[in-house]
Amino acid sequence: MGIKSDIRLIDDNGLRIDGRLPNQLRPIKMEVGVLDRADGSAYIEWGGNKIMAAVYGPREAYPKHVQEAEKAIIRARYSMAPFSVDERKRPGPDRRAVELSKVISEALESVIFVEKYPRTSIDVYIEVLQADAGTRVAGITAASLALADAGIPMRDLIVGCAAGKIDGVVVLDLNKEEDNYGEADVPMAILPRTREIALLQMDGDMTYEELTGAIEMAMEAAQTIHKMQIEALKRKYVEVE
Amino acid sequence: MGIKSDIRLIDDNGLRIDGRLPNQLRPIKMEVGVLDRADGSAYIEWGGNKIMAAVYGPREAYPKHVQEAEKAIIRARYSMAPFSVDERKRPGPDRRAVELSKVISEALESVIFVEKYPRTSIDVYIEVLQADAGTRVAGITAASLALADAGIPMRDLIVGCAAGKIDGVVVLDLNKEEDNYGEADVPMAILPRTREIALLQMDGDMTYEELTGAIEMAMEAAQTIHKMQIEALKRKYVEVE
Amino acid sequence: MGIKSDIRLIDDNGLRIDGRLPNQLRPIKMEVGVLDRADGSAYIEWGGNKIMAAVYGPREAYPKHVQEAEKAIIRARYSMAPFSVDERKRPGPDRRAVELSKVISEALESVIFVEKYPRTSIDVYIEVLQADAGTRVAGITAASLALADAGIPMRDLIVGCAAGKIDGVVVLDLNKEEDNYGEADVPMAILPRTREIALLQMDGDMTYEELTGAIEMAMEAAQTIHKMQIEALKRKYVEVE
Amino acid sequence: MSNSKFTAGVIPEMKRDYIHRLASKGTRIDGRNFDEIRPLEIVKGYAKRAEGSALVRLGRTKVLVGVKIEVGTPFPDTPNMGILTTNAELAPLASPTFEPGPPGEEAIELARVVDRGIREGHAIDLEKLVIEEGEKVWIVFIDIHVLDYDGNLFDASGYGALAALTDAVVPASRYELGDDFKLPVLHYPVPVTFAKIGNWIVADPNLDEESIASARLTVTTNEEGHINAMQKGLSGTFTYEEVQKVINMSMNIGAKVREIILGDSDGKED
Amino acid sequence: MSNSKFTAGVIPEMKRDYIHRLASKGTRIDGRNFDEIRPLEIVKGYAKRAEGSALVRLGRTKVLVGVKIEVGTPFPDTPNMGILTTNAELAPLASPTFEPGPPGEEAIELARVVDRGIREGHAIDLEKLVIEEGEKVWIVFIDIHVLDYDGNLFDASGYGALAALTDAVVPASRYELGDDFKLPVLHYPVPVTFAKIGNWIVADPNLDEESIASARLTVTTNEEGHINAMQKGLSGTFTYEEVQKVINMSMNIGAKVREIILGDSDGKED
Amino acid sequence: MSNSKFTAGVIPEMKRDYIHRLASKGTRIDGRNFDEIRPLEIVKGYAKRAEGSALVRLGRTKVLVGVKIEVGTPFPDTPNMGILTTNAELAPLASPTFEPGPPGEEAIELARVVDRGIREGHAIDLEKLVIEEGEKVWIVFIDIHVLDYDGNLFDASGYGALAALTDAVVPASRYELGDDFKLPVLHYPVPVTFAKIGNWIVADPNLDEESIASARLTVTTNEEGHINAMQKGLSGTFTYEEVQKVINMSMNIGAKVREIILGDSDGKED
Repeated sequence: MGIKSDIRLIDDNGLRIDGRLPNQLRPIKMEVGVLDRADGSAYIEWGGNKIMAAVYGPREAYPKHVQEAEKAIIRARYSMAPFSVDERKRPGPDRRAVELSKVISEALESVIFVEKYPRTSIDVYIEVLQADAGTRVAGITAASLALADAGIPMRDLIVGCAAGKIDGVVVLDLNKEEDNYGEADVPMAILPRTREIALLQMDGDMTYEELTGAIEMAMEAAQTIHKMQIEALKRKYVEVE
Repeated sequence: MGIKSDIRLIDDNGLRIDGRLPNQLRPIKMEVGVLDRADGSAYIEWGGNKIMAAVYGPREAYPKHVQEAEKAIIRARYSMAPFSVDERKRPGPDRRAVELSKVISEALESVIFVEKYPRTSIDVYIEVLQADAGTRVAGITAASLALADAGIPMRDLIVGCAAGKIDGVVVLDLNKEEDNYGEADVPMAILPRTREIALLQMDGDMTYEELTGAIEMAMEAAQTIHKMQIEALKRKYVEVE
Repeated sequence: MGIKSDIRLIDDNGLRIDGRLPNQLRPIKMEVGVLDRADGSAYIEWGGNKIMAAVYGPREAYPKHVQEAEKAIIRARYSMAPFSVDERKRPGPDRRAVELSKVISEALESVIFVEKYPRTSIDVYIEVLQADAGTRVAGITAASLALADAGIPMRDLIVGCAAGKIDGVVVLDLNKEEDNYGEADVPMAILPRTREIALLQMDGDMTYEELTGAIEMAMEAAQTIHKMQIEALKRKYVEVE
Repeated sequence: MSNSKFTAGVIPEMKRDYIHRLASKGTRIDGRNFDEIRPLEIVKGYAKRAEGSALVRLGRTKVLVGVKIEVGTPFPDTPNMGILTTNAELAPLASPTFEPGPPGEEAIELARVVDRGIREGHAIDLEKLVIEEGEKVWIVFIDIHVLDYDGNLFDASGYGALAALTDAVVPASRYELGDDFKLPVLHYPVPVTFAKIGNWIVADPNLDEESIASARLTVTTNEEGHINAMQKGLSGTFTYEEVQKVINMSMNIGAKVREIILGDSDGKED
Repeated sequence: MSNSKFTAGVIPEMKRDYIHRLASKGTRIDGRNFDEIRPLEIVKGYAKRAEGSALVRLGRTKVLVGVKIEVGTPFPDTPNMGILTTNAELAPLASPTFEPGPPGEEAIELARVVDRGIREGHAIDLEKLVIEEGEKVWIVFIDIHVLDYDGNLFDASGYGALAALTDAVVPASRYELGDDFKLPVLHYPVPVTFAKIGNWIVADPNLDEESIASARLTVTTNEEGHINAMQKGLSGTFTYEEVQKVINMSMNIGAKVREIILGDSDGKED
Repeated sequence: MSNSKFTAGVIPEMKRDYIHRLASKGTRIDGRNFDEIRPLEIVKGYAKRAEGSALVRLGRTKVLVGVKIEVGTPFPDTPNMGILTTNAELAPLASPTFEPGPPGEEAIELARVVDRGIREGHAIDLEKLVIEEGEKVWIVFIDIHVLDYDGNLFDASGYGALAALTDAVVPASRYELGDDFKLPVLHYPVPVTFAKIGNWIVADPNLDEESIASARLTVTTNEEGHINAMQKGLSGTFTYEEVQKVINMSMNIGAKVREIILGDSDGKED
């Protein structure tokens, strides 16, 4: 966060540079079952993000020494295409991708009935094809749909959403400029039914009131995003069945 | 191919810069059984190329997961010594070496009775000690002898040979300058008895007539090279036995 | 060795730049059992060196293919912290560390009754936290204590010590300046009881007389260092038991 | 999704027999003629942060190719030329057999065969990509991202690479080097790949066909009917007559594909 | 040494029950209160070849953090700022479960969480670390070296990093760039980590507690009571109320820890 | 080829007994005396694209060493010296036990021991390899390529390295830096390696002897009889008297080897 600049991120009318209100999401479009080879897949467009998620498994975990006797292991892999960002990203996971893959894996595990599939892996691949800010939460939202598409039993459809602070104001769902020049970002993953928090990161500078305000804002928005997920699943399965 | 230059590669008499006719091979020298530890080995000098090939196997394939239940796997590894070229090559396989190793492995497999040795590997190591152009086809020719020396049953002695185009003329067996400044190169591997084509690559710019002319030229020359292979094997085994 | 310079390493009174006599050791401080998780551990301060050693094992050797049916394998790993030297060292073993790890492993194996623990590994980790010269011999001395602390049966407490040549004089235990600007270094590891030599390296320029003089000097000093080892073990075990 | 996948390794003997039986009747598992490629759809401009891009659907195979263009130093032996570099990632989301990690030999061969076609076919006018001779040139990165693998990655990737190049704009203004300009494209080399199945040769093999093929041959030809690159693969062999036939077919098919690549709508997504 | 180690993986069910039973009585396996951290001891200046360093003992967890400062080139997008880079090594001497080799995901997460606190909390005044704008700046390397692992590396490493920075001197004279000067430290961000065990939340979990925890939350706060970084881990979840509580506790505990870090003796070893 | 190979690992107990029995009678498995090395043959100038090279046959061990010389930047602490760098590859064609991949600890030790002899023995006059002080110097790459492994790589490689250096020409004209000139060689350090077998010590162990040796000692001496490098290996030990004896023998053998290296025909292949 926080490259210093003179850029005003909120105008005199309280609107953001892309015209949104503080608690307004960017446009989101979801589609389920977009890939043929994967056991489950989904595609999401969220603002300027274009992300594909695919699920393979449950399948025998390989190499064998990673198998767990009592449960499936969840292995999410977050990856950015080299051309998904302005400056070409070298192929292969960087340290940021390794960290995100880890926290996304842990967040997804919170909803999956892993004890049903001992010695297996459930592999979740999140490919960022075009990146705006908020790729990890958009990726989780798509991964959740891909898991459902693969028929993995889950106790809830997990939702990703971020809030943050720009020009001193708590706002929902930062875009790229807001992420670059803003003051704080709070990416979250939420179980919409129980409102449990499965992923929570934060960087920047916030008071207690700002931070809890941001968390509440993201939790509200998660309900909206959850409805879109349900709609996307219906579109797929009502058409098919 | 194709660094532009004013260099004339064919003179007024139709001769090439090393004095060869268009369909003439460079001098070739082969020797079988040059290494002590390998199960089979051969050495080839072909123009300015000096290449050693060694074969180990059939031996239990390792690691186990690469084993195939029905056949031996053929693993050729093409490698250039750091000092084999003008500008020192960093040790370890580069992308070109990985590709060449793959197509050479596939070409060699075409003649080996792999189904005789399930669960084994036959490892073929091709070490370029001094490089002129045409290392891959010289390497295949040597590898073929090393396989024979190792007693691996084969349906033919595979032969490598290249043709190409320089100064608009289809020629056999490009040397280094011709490769650098010429217009096309067509490396091939041929089964001399049946005239089957086991390896075929091409890069440059050729018409249909030029390309088929080059392929025919290389196929003819393969018969000549094959005779040298037989001679080299006789020298080894007549002397020994 | 041997950056040329005008630095005088021995003054008119025959004293070295840190005031030592030619055959005098730097101050040495040892402590046994300094880590909680390791099976055995030791800490050594030797001149400006601060080094920690830890031992894990005998434990089942992993991966399985490294196991030996008749004996334990000894795997020492010598490692320098990035901040242990003036110019930050990139994390991960460099070629020097790989070589030292190998010769230290071999030296330690000479005193361990490896045949008692087939199929196991005994892993010895030597971490240089602050480096002066002589880290490998200080590391071996600490590793030896850590092995004893772990209860590994040994036929002797191996001791590391170096000698060398500076300003034409054979001296004991070179410090950093002496190592940089001196003429030769002879790191050794010695079995104090039998005076066997388990590690011996040398680099620089020495006559036969100088070299044998240096070896003798280090062998004598090893007896002194051995006494300190015994004291350190007593401090630990007398206090505890 | 994906109920009954007829994948490689699953009852291959039965599949082989079935495909051979179809071939003996002159047809293929998906009803195509031997020299017929699968439906080809190309969406240019799909990835907006790329300087050029194309999403290719060749049957059920999906490949996204992105082109990035940056400033760099030329190679010492070609001071007056820009740089082309091609990379392929077999992303593990595209197939159960693709594994995460650095590119293996399949990905490297794929990238190099696509690169060879583009480079030897002089698709890009590299001499127009010099900013300051010997000092500063444009580097063109072609990144092939496989999304769904149902066979014949060579062609899908080759089409995507050429389409993305024709879509690409050199971002000169971002580097304060004048106005942006279309990447100068000189030629339109197009690969066509054939598989040998029994004694039959089929164009654009799908995954089922690939899994039982004995040999593979890719021929890249340009709009003048010249051949720029070839790559034979797998452990089977071709006769000389088969090679002649394949080259001829590659020119015919290549010409049709070239029209699709060049004629496709620009920057619109389906 | 180390007679009865109650390590992770050993009879975990029994351990889980035991720790839960204690928690239901309001206490912990080592007798602490839920919001009580283990004894914390910090020795600054431990590693003399480092520009700054601190040896941290948090209970039986031991971490040595060293700071090296060198001259380098700034990033193109921040020509007027020095560079901060943080690295963690889980040295295999610290635990039977740590293996030699390049940093795994645990080490990378550790380094990044510590880095995030230092960076977002503006611990270092990076703008004071410019030698020549756009050309030459100071690079600050924070290297976390774990020596003995008994749980909660985030906090031990974060405390060590902050302490080592307050200990650090920029070695300008070595580079003939004037006199050495204290590394300019602006703020004092301090992480506090909590584990969720059953329905209880405990601060500064030790290894036994970590091994049975369902979720983990680290909150980094500064001397003004602002929050600079958070990281939730493990596959369990938190309620919103739990998060609020954790943030509050992190401020209280963080304030006490900050005093220990700042008040500690300088350059003396125990 | 290679009918009955008496390789490492095959019936080692029998082999050990046999070699010990021979040693007790004062002889060795190939009939040599304890202080006798195998037939040594050196072909300089073997690899024509190298600036210098030598093919060494030491018994049935074959090593090819190539020297490449390029222009580069000196190290900051030695602005007025060229750079020497030594690398060894245990090519998998040389032995069934060598595997492809980055150099392992054996290859690294081999390269470093050869390097130490050349460097500490001042074989190359690095001060004559400066083109522009602090800016441009010659880098000498010694690449050791093992072709056939029948024991004692240290000596075969060390002889090859010294021979290749004496064969080497600095390619100044290629860089437009004046006329080519012979690489300036100052001294002739030569390693000799001994193995301890039972209580006997033998020079130049072959593979069979290596496989049952308890300890190994390499001593590099120069033409003045000075010692420049030593390396002890394996898990056995030496007494002080044994070390003295080994050093003495290494000087005698080294002197003879030096004659072979320097006297060998130049640039002609056998």
